[in-house]
Amino acid sequence: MKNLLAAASLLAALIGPAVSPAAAEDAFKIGLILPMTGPSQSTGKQINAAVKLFMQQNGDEVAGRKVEIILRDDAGVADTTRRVAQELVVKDHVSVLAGFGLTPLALATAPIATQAKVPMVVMAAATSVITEKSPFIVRTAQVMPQVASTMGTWTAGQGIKKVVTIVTDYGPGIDAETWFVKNFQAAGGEIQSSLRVPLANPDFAPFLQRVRDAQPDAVFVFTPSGQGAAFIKQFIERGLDKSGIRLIALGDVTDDDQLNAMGDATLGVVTAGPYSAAHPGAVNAKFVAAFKAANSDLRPNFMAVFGYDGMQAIYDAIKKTNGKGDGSALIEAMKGAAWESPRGPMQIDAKTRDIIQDVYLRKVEKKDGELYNIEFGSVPKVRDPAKPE
Amino acid sequence: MTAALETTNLLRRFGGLVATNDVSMCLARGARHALIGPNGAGKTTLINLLTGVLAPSSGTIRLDGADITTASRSRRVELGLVRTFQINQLFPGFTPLQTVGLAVSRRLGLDRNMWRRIGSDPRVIEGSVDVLERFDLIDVMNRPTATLPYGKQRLLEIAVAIACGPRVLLLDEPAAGVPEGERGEIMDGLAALPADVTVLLIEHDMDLVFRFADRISVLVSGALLLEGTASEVAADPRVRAVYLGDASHG
Amino acid sequence: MSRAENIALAAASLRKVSAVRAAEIAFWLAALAAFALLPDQALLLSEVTITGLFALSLDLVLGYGGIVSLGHAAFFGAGAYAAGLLTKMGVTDPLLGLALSAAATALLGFVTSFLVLRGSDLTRIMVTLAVAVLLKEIANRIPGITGGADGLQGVAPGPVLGIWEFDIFGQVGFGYSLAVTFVLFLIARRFVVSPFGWSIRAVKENQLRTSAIGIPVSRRLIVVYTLAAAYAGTAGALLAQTTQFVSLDVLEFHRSANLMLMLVIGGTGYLYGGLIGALLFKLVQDAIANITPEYWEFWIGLLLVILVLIGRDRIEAIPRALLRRLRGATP
Amino acid sequence: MLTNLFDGLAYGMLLFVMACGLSVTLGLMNLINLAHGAFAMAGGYVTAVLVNRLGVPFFAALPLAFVASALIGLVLERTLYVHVYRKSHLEQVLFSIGLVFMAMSGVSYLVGSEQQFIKLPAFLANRYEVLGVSIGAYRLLIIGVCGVLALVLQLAVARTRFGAQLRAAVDDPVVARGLGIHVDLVFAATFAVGSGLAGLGGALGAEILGLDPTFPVKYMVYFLIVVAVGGSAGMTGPLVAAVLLGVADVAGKYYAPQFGAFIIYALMIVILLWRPQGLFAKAGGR
Repeated sequence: MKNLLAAASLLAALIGPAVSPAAAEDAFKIGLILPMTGPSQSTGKQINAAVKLFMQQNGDEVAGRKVEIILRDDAGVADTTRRVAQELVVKDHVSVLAGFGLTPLALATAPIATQAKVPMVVMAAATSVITEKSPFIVRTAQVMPQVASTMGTWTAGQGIKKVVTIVTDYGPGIDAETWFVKNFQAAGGEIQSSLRVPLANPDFAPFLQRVRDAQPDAVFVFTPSGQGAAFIKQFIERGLDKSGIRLIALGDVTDDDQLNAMGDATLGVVTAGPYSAAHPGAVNAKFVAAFKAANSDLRPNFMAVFGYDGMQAIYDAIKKTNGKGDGSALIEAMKGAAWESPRGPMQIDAKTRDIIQDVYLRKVEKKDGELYNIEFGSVPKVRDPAKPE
Repeated sequence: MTAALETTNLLRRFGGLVATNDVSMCLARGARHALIGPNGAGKTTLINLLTGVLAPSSGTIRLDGADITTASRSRRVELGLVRTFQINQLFPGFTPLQTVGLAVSRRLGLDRNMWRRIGSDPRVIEGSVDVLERFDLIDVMNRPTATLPYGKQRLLEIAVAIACGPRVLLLDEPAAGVPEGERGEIMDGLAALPADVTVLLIEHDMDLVFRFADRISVLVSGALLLEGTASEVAADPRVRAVYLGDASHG
Repeated sequence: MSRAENIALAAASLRKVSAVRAAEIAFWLAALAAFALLPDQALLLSEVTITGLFALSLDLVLGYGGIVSLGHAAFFGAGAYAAGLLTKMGVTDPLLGLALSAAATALLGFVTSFLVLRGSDLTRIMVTLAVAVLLKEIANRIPGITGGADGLQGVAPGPVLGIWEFDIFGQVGFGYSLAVTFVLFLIARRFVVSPFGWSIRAVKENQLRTSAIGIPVSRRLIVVYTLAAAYAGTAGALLAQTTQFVSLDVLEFHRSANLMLMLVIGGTGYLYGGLIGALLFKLVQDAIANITPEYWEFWIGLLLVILVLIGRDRIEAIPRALLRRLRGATP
Repeated sequence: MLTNLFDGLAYGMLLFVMACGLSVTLGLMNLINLAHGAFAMAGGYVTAVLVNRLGVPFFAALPLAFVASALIGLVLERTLYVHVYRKSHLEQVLFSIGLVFMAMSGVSYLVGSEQQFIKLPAFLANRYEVLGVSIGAYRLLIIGVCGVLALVLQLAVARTRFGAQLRAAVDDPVVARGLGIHVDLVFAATFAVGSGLAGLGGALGAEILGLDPTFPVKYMVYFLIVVAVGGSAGMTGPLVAAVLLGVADVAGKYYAPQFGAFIIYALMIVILLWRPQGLFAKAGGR
């Protein structure tokens, strides 16, 4: 025991200098913080793959600066995200923080962005409130109210009168419920009940049984990507489709990443979402092909595009500031930026720094023997309805 | 003069089974009293009743005249009713000094102190050394208990009880499992018990019982068969029949 | 030997138990040196320190009281939320916030201690785990107070002692955490070598004997569980104050489980185990995760397996042998 | 109402098949094996790869999942676990969590971190209405398979020679060894069968519970609940506990969705306070 003590103190004294970073070079460093392990790891992996692809396609030099990505894992734990962000800022002197797989992770880090005046590009977390927490936050992901409200309005327009909502019981789920209900009711719909499923939930059966008992015209669902499949399968298994209940959802549920594996049960499910791998157009075709080629045929999902666009925003800002801009200049450069993304036209709101994008209505269909979310309608330039104009 | 330990019509049922049946015993102060009985006679249940592990179905227990029938286990120890165990119950990671020291601290009411360091009170040290010397454990007082020979551990079992400052001591088969060669140590240890401590010895070893006890109670099927001096008990035909006869077989 | 000699001997060997060893002084000097010389590592070391204090609290319960808990995050989380909410209610003085949070978690510890008095290791593991899960569910259900799944924001403690503001480099946070941990460590160290502390060790060694010498076992366990809860709560409060944020994962199962790993790696029952385990675990994890952010778990897992298979004794023998050789080389 | 009971029964049966091995290893070898869920995950992934990539029929893949997990269990038992039986519970925790970490990372590296779905034969998606109870074919299959397994296990432990040796080894390994029972062999065989059953459970459960690299951690707590509440004596305890847990969980979420997660944990605390050794404890158990 005594020697373990001595050894530990020795180690403590030695390890510091050993892992100290080399002096900062003149590279433009981007601290990419993602959940690479833990329950949200597939989000992290999609974004990381997209970031790599972007660098490969666009080179690692912009406006004379070499761009360097420092990838760190936070396992989806907020205090780790915050600590890692702080370290990236004070030790590695990164110019931009990016990533942020979940809402609390982004919220925990927001004060760091403000304090250090380092732009923070949110590539996944979708709760509306995030961008209001620091003037240095920019979002290239999606905003839950943006998608959910679009869905609410559309649903009411389809002659659907009675709906039961089922959402996962966490920030984005509650956002989705709130905004779907708000727009659906405003358009004259009736909500029979709103169910919330615990995040760590092994079985949807009891919730679906309640839906069956309520016999609504449609059930609206939001679950984080990964849980959607289990939901849809049990929906079918319970025969809810045959009893005339329509299934409508947000894009997360029919995640491109998993759609094929989810099987034919998903055919006909209608969702609203910002991106489909089947989105028409050359930009997306090129993106999907390159992504698949680089990742052993893995299909990119919406997270990948969010990460890809995040890099676009950063690269554009570097160019605009000639590689010399500080944090404030970079943020200024990102405000109002617009480009053609694989998902279609998109823009950063100059005022709210949040995303303005087209929201698509899609239906799962078979194309070339594979399942895709096929777009059949869209609402252009949707802002976050939770933020004042 | 009040008795040191007295039970009146002590009764304990387990469901329909009567494990202790109407036991009334009386131990005078300083007595060397033995309790014998064949296996399953209810000796363990009786000890558990006396020490508060079990509650009696009816009857009373008095210690120096005070009713302790419903007192908690630790309260009984505080009042001076202490026991040893048939199977060693020691602190394997403690040394004999630490073990006895803790018991002495408890006796002196210092065990609730969260700030003094152990060993800083001379009364604890002196008290511990007294006990360790008395039971010939002083040479091994700084060895972890788990490493001591069995006979020494058996002695420590008694020493801890004495360190608690008992007025009445219940010895549960102190010689159980002690190899022949270390038996003398146990006998010496028993002989070294303070004279003013009342002892109730539960034992199988008749040799030990007859050498140690001046009065003997015989328990059969939960009830007292008879009580008397060693020679009276030895001479009683009923005892020979149910117990001694039994013992000579096995 | 004479009685006087025996008494002197006995006194000396009892005093040795609580004597301060050179290695301990070296350990804390190294911690101080780390504070002074490694400003770069302040953030990580601050996290290590807080986790170390948290592990020390588990050591009180497990290493001394013998209660296996896989839900110790309940107290850590409660302390974190208490401290966070206090600053929002206007109690911005960090030390006052710490004291109040500790008191609140002590109360929680006292109440829940009655659940862990009996049962096997597995029973206690499950009961403690369930308490933590229930607390997390409660925190999730009252977003109006805790911020729910989004986390508690706007935690803004004032300067420490009215002088030092928490900075982005984590220097003040580290110094503050280290100082608090050191003081609490001293108290714990004194506590475990007191007669009361020994009676708690006795409970772990043998409950039956402990009650047979007249020590009330349940009451001792209640006290140590309550004290440990206060320590864990303080650690949680430190985290809330230094990171100025509280999220639901302070109550998460993996926090309790990792804590157990760290404590067992460092060794139980001598107070330093938690601190050393936290240091080793976090540093190794951080180092490996920086190299391979995706697959660090594999290597940590491998290290754990190897550690157990080889046995800690044999691993500890290596630095011992090295030290011996060093001493031999420079007599 | 009855539908919920049915769903809960299916869920509980599934938990039983996955957790019974854990219960036996704890009772028999006094081993706390937190990596038990990793064997269930192995079974799930073996099935997913066999069915989805190699086109093996689902019903042929199930026994293969059992065999594969049992083999992995056997190999690990002989090479690694055999060294930790005599170590303390805490070191066993350390060791088995280490294995869990390696398994999660390994699967994520080899197969990827996304959810896996096993392509099931179409008829398993059928649904029958019987006396007002709505019964899903897949859940019926689960109840059938797991029910038969539970029965076979019960009989195997109670009636066969191996079962007798197993019970003897649980009661007192030293005496059992003295009686000429190859305790090591009994250990290895039991461990392998327990792992195999977990694997089979993982394969069957992937459809309902999902399957991704975090599976062992997500469900470990549920397995532990089954073992703690059931007690480690025989097969009856875990079976009753698993079904109770399944039904309570499903019914709780149906009738009181706002308290969904509270119910099982609160129930567990109450049961464990009432019977600290579990519902069916070994007489004088530890």
